[in-house]
Amino acid sequence: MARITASVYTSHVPAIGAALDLGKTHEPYWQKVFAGYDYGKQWVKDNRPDVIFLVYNDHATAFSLNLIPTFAIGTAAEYEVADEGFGPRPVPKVMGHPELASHIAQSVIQQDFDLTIVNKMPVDHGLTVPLSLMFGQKDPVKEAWPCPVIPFAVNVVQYPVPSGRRCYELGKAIRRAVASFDEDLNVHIWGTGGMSHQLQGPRAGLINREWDNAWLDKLINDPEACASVPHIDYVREAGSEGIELVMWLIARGAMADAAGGPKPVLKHRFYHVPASNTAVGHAILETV
Amino acid sequence: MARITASVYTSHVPAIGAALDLGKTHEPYWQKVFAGYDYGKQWVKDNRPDVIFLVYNDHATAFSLNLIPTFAIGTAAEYEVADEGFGPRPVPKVMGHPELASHIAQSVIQQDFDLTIVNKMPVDHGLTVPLSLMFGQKDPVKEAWPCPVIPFAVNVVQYPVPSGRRCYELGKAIRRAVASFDEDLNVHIWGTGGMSHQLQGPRAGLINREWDNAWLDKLINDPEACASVPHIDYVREAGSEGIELVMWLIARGAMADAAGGPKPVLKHRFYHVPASNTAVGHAILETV
Amino acid sequence: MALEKPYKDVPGTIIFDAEQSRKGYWLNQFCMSLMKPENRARFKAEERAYLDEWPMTEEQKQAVLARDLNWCMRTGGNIYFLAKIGSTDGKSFQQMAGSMTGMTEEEYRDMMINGGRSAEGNRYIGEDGDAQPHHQPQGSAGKTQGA
Amino acid sequence: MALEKPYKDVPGTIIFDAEQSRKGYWLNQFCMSLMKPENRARFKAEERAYLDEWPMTEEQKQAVLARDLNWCMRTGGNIYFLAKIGSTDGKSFQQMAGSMTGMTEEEYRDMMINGGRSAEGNRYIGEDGDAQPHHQPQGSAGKTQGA
Ligand SMILES: [Fe+3]
Ligand SMILES: [Fe+3]
Repeated sequence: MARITASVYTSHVPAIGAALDLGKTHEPYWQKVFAGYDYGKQWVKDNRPDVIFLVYNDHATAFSLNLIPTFAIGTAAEYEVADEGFGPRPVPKVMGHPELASHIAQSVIQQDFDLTIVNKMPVDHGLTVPLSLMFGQKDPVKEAWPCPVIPFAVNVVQYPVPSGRRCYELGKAIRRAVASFDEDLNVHIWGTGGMSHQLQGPRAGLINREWDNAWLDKLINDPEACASVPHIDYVREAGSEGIELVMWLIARGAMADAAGGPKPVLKHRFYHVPASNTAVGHAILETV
Repeated sequence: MARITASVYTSHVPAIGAALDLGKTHEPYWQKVFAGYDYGKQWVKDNRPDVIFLVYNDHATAFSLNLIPTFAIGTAAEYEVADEGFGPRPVPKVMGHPELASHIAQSVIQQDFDLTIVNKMPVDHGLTVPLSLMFGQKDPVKEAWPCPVIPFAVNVVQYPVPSGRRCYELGKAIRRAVASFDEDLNVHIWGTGGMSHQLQGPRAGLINREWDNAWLDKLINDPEACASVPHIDYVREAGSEGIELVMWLIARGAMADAAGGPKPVLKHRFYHVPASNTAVGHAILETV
Repeated sequence: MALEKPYKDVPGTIIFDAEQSRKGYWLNQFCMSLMKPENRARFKAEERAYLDEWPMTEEQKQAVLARDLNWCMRTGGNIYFLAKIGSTDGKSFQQMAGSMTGMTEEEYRDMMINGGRSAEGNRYIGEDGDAQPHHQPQGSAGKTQGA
Repeated sequence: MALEKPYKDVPGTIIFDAEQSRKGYWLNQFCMSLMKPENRARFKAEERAYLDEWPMTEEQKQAVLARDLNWCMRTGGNIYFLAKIGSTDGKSFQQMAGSMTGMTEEEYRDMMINGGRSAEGNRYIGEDGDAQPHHQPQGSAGKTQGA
């Protein structure tokens, strides 16, 4: 039986990818960011997942305004790395897990989540930066990511994005779906994006350290309450792009305690300002 | 205030479109089909909608296996008529209603339906055959459809399709969405597809007159019970493509009585076998 | 996979679920390519060469070349996609559906005019309706060809 | 339209909702076209001619030519789409975001290193934070250009 044993939360700032790809990781500015992931890199080596269910958002890369799925699940065998304007990031292509992904799609749709099933989708920094942060640099041709990834894209570009509550409930549904898959697989679920940032207008550059940390406390210790935070609070307190944080609630809803099981253990927590325009947050929860 | 005043239900058999386009409407075979729509053609003239919210399914036309939205709402200004292999049907292009469509999308997503928003989508016989049946033949260039149409495409091609219950609840959400639109608009909602038919395998050609009519009784008089019919009953009793009938429940859920209002009046009901491989069903419900 | 698939016991019927979709992905995407007139022309001109451009299985290619829609479906084809092959050949949906039963065009058309195939005996595998495996092929077309 | 839009009272912020999306549809689709290297080259070679291929409003075209991202946003642009213009110009996301504040690159970068813009006074229109309309433009870049 497949099971979700851990969740990883992290920002997915494009500049982090650029810093990695351009060899800037030892500059003091970036050193402070990457140091926060040293623990996670070791932890994921010691707790190697068989599959990662990776929740992220597409940033006008695979999806233009022609088609905007609220929730899109990738059921393909592989995904190319997108060219976001500077050529594709020099990282390995992403291998999928069609069997588990299709199984989750079927189960979650039958639990009344109206997913869009996708079989062709270039993946952008939202998905590849978290992989780079946790697995380090990989040669795009000679190396491979250590395990298959199921991309799950959430619309946070055009309002209305799904509510925190909807995301949290979806996480619960994903947990049930994974538990009904016959093969014995250790699945990690990652929630990415955020934390506070605003990329637009005279209010660009907004960061809210206090709110971010209070929200993270709530995510870890009282996810039900965290799921009740309305959209407008994210916008007002954490900037217009801070809304990406709702994606972390999908991963959180997939942990055992949301289904009445044991509380997860906080293995690691990290917060840093800034990476480019953004506050970087990172946490690891494990069910022991 | 916009309001949904009527719902129209009809099969959308491609051969009906071909019969119309090739001038076969007076052949006895087709005469029996088209006669069933004489009432509706007059009724829709006398009860002209400002906008039609048209629920249908795409038949591997706009959507391939690359991307399969469970529910897709069209918010574009216009939609081209698809070439399904014999050239586009000679009918006017379909004009949308971007303001109302976007409003419904926003409201329905906030009611926890995970729609995909679409702005570029060629529309196939699933959408154009019902228009032809109700409005008659139109010159593709010199004439226009009498009113804007909001296309709403439901996945019934790849299993799992949404349940009848999910569709019925979605109809209720659409009703609430329409009611919160400020402009004074008379909106009709159409549910299309079905009735019993199977297009595949040694069981192709299955028709179930008794089941179809019992289901239609239930749809009209006891929609709550009708919404509880499980998928497998459609497949077993009404053929593998009979599953299209779940789309009629979206239209039914949008009628006043599903929200505690008055029962609609049955203005017309028609049933005929066959049109090509399919049982043709048609009904009109009006809230008076 | 522990998902319930109650539709497996319906005779003469393949439900296009995620599993079928995975199996038939390239077959169906090949069919989709036939929506474009230039692709139809290329396919008609040299079928095998056109098929070889797609990462389909050899069996899928053989099934397409044989125009055996039941075989195509067993290898993951979906009828709405397979219908593009029919359009390319100038076939109607009734001709395509009929071809899967073993009946001639006339036999199938007459069955439909007479009210279609009955659900009696065709709800569960193991009953005795005309869609059951032991009654295939149903018509004289199938009998002469050996289906 | 009677849908609640509580995000209208946040200063210096335009939420990209259905209304903005309708308004900015062609502007954003133009931006999307810049994902292809050949389109970037064509745009760079003759900006106005390339823009004229799109059914954008004249104002949208002027806003793009002026590289005024605030103006682009008012006409329906979304920042993730507009970022493709920045990529074409070789600008980083930090440079693009900073350009909307009136600050120089250094001023904006320093603000971020020092913990970013505070939410204090910037939650509701009518407070007195630095993102409020009456404090624009904020930096010396805006002051010299007149923004
Ligand atoms: Fe992001
Ligand atoms: Fe249909």
